[in-house]
Amino acid sequence: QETVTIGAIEILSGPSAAYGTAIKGGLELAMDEINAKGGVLGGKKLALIVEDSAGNKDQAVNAARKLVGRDKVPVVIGPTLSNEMFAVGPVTNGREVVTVGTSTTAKGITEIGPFIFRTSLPESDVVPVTLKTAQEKFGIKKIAMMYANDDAFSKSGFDSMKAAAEELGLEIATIETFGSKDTDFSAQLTKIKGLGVDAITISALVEPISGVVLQARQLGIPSSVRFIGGNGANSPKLGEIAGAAADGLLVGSPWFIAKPDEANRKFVADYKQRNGKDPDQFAAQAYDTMYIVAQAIDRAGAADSDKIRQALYKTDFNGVMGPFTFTEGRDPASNEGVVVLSMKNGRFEILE
Amino acid sequence: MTILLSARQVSKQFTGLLAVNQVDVDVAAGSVHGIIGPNGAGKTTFFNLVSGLLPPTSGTLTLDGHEITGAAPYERTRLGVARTFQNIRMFSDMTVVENVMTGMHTRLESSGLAALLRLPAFRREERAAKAKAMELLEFVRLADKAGLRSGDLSYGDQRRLEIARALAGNPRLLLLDEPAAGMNPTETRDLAALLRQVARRDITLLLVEHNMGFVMDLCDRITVLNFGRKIAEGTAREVRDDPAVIEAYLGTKVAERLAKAHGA
Amino acid sequence: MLSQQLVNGLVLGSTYALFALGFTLIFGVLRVINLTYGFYFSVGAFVALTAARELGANIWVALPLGAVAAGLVAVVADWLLLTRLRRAKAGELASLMVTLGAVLALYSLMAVFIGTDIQRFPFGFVDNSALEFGDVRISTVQILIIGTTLVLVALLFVLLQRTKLGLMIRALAENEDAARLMGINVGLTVAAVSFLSGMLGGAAGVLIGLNFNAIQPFMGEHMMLRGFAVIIIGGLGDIRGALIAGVLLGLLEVLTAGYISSNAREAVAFTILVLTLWFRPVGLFGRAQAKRA
Amino acid sequence: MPIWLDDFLFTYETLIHALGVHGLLALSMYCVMAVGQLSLGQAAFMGIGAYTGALLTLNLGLPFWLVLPLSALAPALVALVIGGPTLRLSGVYLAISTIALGEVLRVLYINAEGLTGGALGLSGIPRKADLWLIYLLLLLGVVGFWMVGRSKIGRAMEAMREDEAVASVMGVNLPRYKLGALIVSSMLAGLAGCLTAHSNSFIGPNEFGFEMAVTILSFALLGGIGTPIAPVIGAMILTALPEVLRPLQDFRLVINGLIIVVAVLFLPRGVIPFRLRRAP
Amino acid sequence: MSTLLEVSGLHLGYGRTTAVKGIDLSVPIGGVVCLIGANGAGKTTTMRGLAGLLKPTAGTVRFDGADITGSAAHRVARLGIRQVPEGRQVFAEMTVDENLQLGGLQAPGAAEYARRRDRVLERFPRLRERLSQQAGLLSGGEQQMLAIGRALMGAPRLLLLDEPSMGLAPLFVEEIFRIIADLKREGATILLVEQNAQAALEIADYAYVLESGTITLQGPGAEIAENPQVAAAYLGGH
Ligand SMILES: Nc1ncnc2c1ncn2[C@@H]1O[C@H](COP(=O)(O)OP(=O)(O)OP(=O)(O)O)[C@@H](O)[C@H]1O
Ligand SMILES: Nc1ncnc2c1ncn2[C@@H]1O[C@H](COP(=O)(O)OP(=O)(O)OP(=O)(O)O)[C@@H](O)[C@H]1O
Ligand SMILES: [Mg+2]
Ligand SMILES: [Mg+2]
Repeated sequence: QETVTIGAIEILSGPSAAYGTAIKGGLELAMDEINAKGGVLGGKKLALIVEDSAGNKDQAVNAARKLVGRDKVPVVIGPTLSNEMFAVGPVTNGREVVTVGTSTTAKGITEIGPFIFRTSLPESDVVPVTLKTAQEKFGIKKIAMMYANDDAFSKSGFDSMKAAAEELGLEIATIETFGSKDTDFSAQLTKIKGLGVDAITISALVEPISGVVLQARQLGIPSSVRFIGGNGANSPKLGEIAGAAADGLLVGSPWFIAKPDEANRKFVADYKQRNGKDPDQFAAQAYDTMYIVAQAIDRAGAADSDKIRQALYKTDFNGVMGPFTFTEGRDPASNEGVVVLSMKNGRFEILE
Repeated sequence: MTILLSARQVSKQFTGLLAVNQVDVDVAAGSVHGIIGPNGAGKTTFFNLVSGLLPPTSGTLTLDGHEITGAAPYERTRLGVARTFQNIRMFSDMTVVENVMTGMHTRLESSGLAALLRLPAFRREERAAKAKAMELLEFVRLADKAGLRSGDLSYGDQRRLEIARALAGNPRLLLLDEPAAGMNPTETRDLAALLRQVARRDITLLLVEHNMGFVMDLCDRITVLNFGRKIAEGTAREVRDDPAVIEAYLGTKVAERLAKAHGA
Repeated sequence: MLSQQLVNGLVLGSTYALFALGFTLIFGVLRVINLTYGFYFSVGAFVALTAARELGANIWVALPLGAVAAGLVAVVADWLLLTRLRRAKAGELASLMVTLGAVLALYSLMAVFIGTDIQRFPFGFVDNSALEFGDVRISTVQILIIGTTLVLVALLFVLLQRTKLGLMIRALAENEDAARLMGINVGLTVAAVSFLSGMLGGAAGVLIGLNFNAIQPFMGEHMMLRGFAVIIIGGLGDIRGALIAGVLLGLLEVLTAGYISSNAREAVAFTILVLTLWFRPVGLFGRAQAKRA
Repeated sequence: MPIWLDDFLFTYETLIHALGVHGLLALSMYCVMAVGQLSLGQAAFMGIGAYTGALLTLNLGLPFWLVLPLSALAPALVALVIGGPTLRLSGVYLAISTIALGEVLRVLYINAEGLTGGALGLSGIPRKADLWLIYLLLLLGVVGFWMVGRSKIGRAMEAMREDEAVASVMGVNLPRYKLGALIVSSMLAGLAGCLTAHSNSFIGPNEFGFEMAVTILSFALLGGIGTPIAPVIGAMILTALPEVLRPLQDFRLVINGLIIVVAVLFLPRGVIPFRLRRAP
Repeated sequence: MSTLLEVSGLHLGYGRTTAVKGIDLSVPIGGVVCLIGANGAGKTTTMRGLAGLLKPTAGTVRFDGADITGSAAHRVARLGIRQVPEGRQVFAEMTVDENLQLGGLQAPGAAEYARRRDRVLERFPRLRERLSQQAGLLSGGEQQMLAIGRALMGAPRLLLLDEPSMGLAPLFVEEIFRIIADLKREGATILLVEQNAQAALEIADYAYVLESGTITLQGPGAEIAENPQVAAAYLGGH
C-alpha cells in the first residue's frame, strides 16, 4: 500500500461552510507538509478524503459511513459541529474507528465512547481563564450573560460560562437568549443597558456575536462595558464585521494569530499563501490535529484503528497551539496554552 | 297531499342586500315544483339555503316534518336532498363514471376496514355501484363517455352528468338549478322527457329555470320570486297570467307566446 | 427604556414589513408561493455590496443598483421557472416545488462563488451615527428603513389600487384567459410584477443588510419564516396588511424579549399568527374568495 | 455475512433507514393532501413522536413494542386538539399556521431543558428501529392507502380535493374526513419520528422545524399524489439525491436543485403523474 | 359587402383530440352570423380559437384582410375582436366597475371611456345598482350582463358571443336579442353561438350548422330555420 487515507467530515456547503472550509485548509496544509517530509510509516503518503456534511447531521452520518464502510479509513477527523458529532460518534465508535474532533467544544463529546477524541479545548477549560483574567484585570463584578439558546455549541459554552461566573462570585444581572440566526438584538441590549453592568458575556457563533457587539454600541452601551466571548468569538471575522465596535472584547484562545513562535509564523504565512486569507483558530486546530494523527499512525506502526487509538493516548506534540497531550478521557490535557486576547482596532492582541 | 319540503319565513341577508326575504314555500311530495324570477331574484340563494351551503339569516326549513335549518349539507344529503349547480361544478379530474359513483357516497355502507381487507361484501357493493352508475349514465345518454375525464366534456354534457350524479344518491328531493341552460330546444325537450321519468321514480323535483316552455311543461306548481320576495305562486297558467309576473319577469311577448303554445 | 424599546420594535417591524412587501406581491397577486423571493433579497444586498466595494458607490447609487439587479433576476427566474407551469395551469403546488428546487440551486451556486462568510458594507458607506432624542437612540440607517418602508407601502398601494397596471395585475391574477380577452399582454404584465417584487426584495436586502451589517448568501432564507408570518397575518397580497402585520410583529417581539423573556421571543410571531387566523381565517386584510355556491 | 456485504450495509445503513422513514413521512403528507389540505405540521408531529419515543425509552425504559404505538398516539392527541380550529383554514393559510405548531414546539424543546435536554438534545438513544420493521410499516401504509383509496372513501377524498362544497353536497362529512386524515397522518409522522430517534440515537430541537416541514412537503410534491406510492418514490429520490451526487462536491446542492427544477417543469403533476383508477 | 373575418380549413384541438376539423366560415362587415350545433359539436372550441386562446393546428384566420392565425389573444383583442366567453368568466374578486374598466382598457381617452361606460350602464341598469359589488357574488344572469357589458366596453369591431342568453330571464333574453339587433343596426359585426336557435336564426344574416367539428350545413338564417333536419335536431320541432 502506497498511501494511508484519512477521512474528514466538514461543512463545505450551506450557510456554515466557512468553518469547514477553514478546517479543510488547515488539514491540507499540514498533510502536504508531512508528505513533503516523507509521509508516514516510513515513506507512505498521507491522503485525505474530505466529505461534506452541509451542517446536516444525517448527511454527516452518511459521510461517516461512507468513509468507514467504503473508503475504510482508520481515522476520521471531524465532524465540524458538536451536534453532528453526537450523531456521528456512536456510529464510528461502534465500528471502532478513531474519530478526532477538531472543533467540537460541547460537553460530553468524548463520553460517546473510547474511540472519540478531540483536540479542541472544551469551553469549560477556556472560559474560566478568560473570566478570571477579566475579573482580576478590570475589576468586573456585575455581568449580563447572553447566548444563542438553539444550538448545542453555544448552549454548552454558556453552561461553562455560567458555572465559571458563579465560581468566581460574579453577580449575574440577567441572562438573555437569542436565536443563532437572529439579526436583531436591540430588545435584549436595551434591557441590559438599563442594568448598568460591567461586562457582557456572550456564547454564540461569530455571526450573531458581531451583530450583538455592533448593536450594543449603536444603542449607546459604552465601550467601558466589555464583552467577554466564548470560543465562537475567537475569529478574525469579528473584527472585519464589527470593526471598532468590538474593541475591548476579551476571548480566551488556545491559539492566536500573532503568536510569536517560529512554527506559528510559518503556519500563518503558509496558510495565507495557500488559501488567500488569514487562518483562524479552527484552521490552526485542524493543522495541529493532522500532525497529531500522523504521529500516532507512525507510533502505531500500522494504519490500524485500534493501534492508532492506543498511540493517540501517548501523544506528546508541540504545535502551533503549544504543547499538547490527551487526558485519559481523550480531551486535551492542559489549558496552559490558553491566552486571553483582546480586540483592538479590529484585530486580536494578547492582553498584556 | 303531503308536504316534503317546507320553508317558513326564510330570509338570507348578505352585506347590503336581502337576497331572500321572508319566503314561504311548500313543496308537495312527488310533485315538480318550479321557482322562477328575474336574474338576481334569489333563486340560487334559496337553493343554497335548502341544500345547506349557506345558513339562513332567519326562518326555518323542514324536510318531511324534520327541521333541517341548521343541519350540515352532508346531513341533508343523507336525508335525501340532492342538487345540481347553476355554474357547473364537476369533479373535473375524475372520470365521468367516478363522478356518478361519488354521488352515491351516502348510500354505500362498507367501512374503511372492509375496503382495506377487500371483504367480499365490499367488492359486491362496489360492483353493484358501478353497474348502477352505468345505468344512470345510460339514462342521461353519457354511457359512451363513461371513461372520459369529466372536465373535458362539453357544457351540455356536463349538465347531464350533474343530473346523473345527483340522482346517484337516490334522493327524495332533487334541486335542479337551470338544468336546461346551454341546451338547444331539441336537447331541452329530451331533458324534459328525462326529468319526467325521474319524477315518476317518486323523486320530488324543485327546479329553477328561465326556459319558460320547459317550466310550464313540467311543473305542477310554480313559485315566483322577485327581489327576494315571493310575488306569486300557483299553477303554470295562474302564474303566467299574473300581471305582476308578466311585468317583473316574463314580459308581454313571452306571456303571449306561452299562452299560444300551451292553451289559454 | 420603554421608549427605546418602542423604537427598536418599530425599526424591526419595518424591516419585516419591507421584506414582506415584494413577497406578498408575488404571493398574493400571482398566486405563487415563490420561494426564490429570499434569493432576490440576497442578490440585492450583494450587488450593492459589490458596487460599494469595487466602484466606491454611495448608498444612493448602490441601493437602486441592487434593487434593479434583483428585479432583473426575478424576471429571468420567473420566466425560466414559472411561465411553462402557468401555461400548463399546473397549479400552486408545482410552482412551489419548482421554486423550492431553484432556490436550493441558486443559494448553493451563490455560496460556491461568493463563499458563505458574512460580509459587511465598507465602514463609512453611510453615515451611521446615532441620533439621540433624550435617552432614545436611532441611527440614520434605521430612519432610512422606516422612511423607505412607508414610502414604498404608499406607492405600491396606489399602484395596485389606483392605476391601470394595478388593475391589469389583479385581473391577471384571477383569470388569465379572461385577462387575455381584455387585450392584456399577460407575459409582459407578469414580468412587470416579477420585476417589481424583485426590486422590493432587493431594496430590502440592501437596507436590512446595512442595518444589521451582515450580508451572506443565505440571509434571505433566514427572513423567509418571518416573511411568511407577516404576509399571512396581514392577508395575502395586501400591502397595508404587510405593513401593519410587520410593525405589529416587530413591536411584540421586542416587547416580549424586553419585558417578558427573550426565550419566548421566537414563539411570538407564530402565536400571533395562530390568534389572528383564529379570529380572521384570511388574515387581517385578506378577503375571502368571492366564490359562490 | 460476507465482509463486502457487511461493509455495504454499514455504509448505506443510515441512508436505507432514512429512505424508509422518509417514505413513511411522505405517506403522512399524502394522507393530508389527499383531502385537499396543505400542511406543514408533519415535521412537528414527527418531532412529538421522536421526543415521546426517546423519553419513554430513556427515562422509563419501556420496551420498544410499547414505545412505538405510544409515539404514534401522542401526536394523534395533539392533532385531535388542534384539528378543530386549524381545519377551518384552507390552502396556504392552513399550511403556514401549521408551521406555527413546529416553531412553538421548537421553543418548548429548547426551554424545557430538564426534560428535553434543550439545545443539546437527547443522545444515547438505543438503536432499536430495525430495517425490516421500518419497511414493513411502510409497506402496510402503502397497501392500506391503496386499498382504502379504491373505495368510497378514496372517491370522497378526491372529491374534497377538487371542490369541498360539492363534496359536502354529495354527503361527505367534511370535518370528519379532515380530522380523520390529520390524525392518521400525525400517527404516521409520529411513527417515523420514533423510528428516527431509535436509529440515529440522537435528536435535537432543530430537526423538526421549518426545513424538515418543507422537505416532507416536497416529497409529496415531487412524487405527486395520484397514488400513495408516488410520494414515497418522491421521498426516496429526494433522500438519495444528495448522497448520489456526493462526488460533485461543491456543486452537489446546485445540481440537486436543478434536478428538482427540471423534474417539476416537465412533470408538473409529480414524477408519478398517474392517478389511482377507482372504477376500472 | 366585404368580409371582416375569413376562416378556412381551421383545425383546433386539445392535446391529442381534435375538436374542430377543418371548418370554413366567413363573417361580412356589419353582418350577424350564427353558429348552431349540438352539445359538444365544437362551437366553443371554435370561438376560443378565433379569440386566440387556442392555437390552431391547421388552417388560417384572416381578419380585415390581415392574417391573424395563431396571434396571441391580447393582440387579437386589441384588433377589436371581443368575446363574451362561455360561462361568463367575469373577474370574480373584482367589482363590477373594475370589470368594466378592464373591458375598456384600450379606450382612447377618458371621455371615450366614460361614453362607453354610460352606454353599457344604460343598457344594463341592473349593473349600475351593483357597481361596487364583487362580480363573483352576482347572480348568474347579472354576471352574464356583466360579461356582455365588458365586451362592449372594448368597442368591438367583431363581437364573438358564446351563448349570451344563457341563464337570463325571458325579459332579458328578449333584451339581449334587441341589443344584438341594435348593435347590428349600429354597424357591428357579430358571430353568435346560441342555443336559443329560433331567435338567433331570426336575426342572423347567415348561419352555419356544426356537427362533431365539421360544418354540415350553411345558408341564410331564415333558410336554415326552415330546414326540416335543423328544425328536428336543434329547434325542438318534430
Ligand atoms: N355570497 C353572496 N354575497 C353577496 N351577495 C350575494 C351572494 N350570493 C348572491 N348574492 C346576491 O344575491 C342576489 C340573489 O342572487 P341569486 O344567485 O340567488 O339569484 P338568482 O335568482 O339565482 O339569479 P339568476 O337567475 O341570475 O341565477 C344577487 O343580487 C346576488 O348578487
Ligand atoms: N379542455 C378540453 N380538453 C379536451 N377536450 C375538450 C376540452 N374542451 C372541450 N373538449 C371536447 O371538445 C369537443 C367540443 O367541445 P365544445 O366545448 O367546443 O362544444 P360546444 O359545441 O361548445 O358544446 P356546448 O353546446 O355543450 O357548449 C367536445 O367533444 C368536448 O368534449
Ligand atoms: Mg341562479
Ligand atoms: Mg359551448
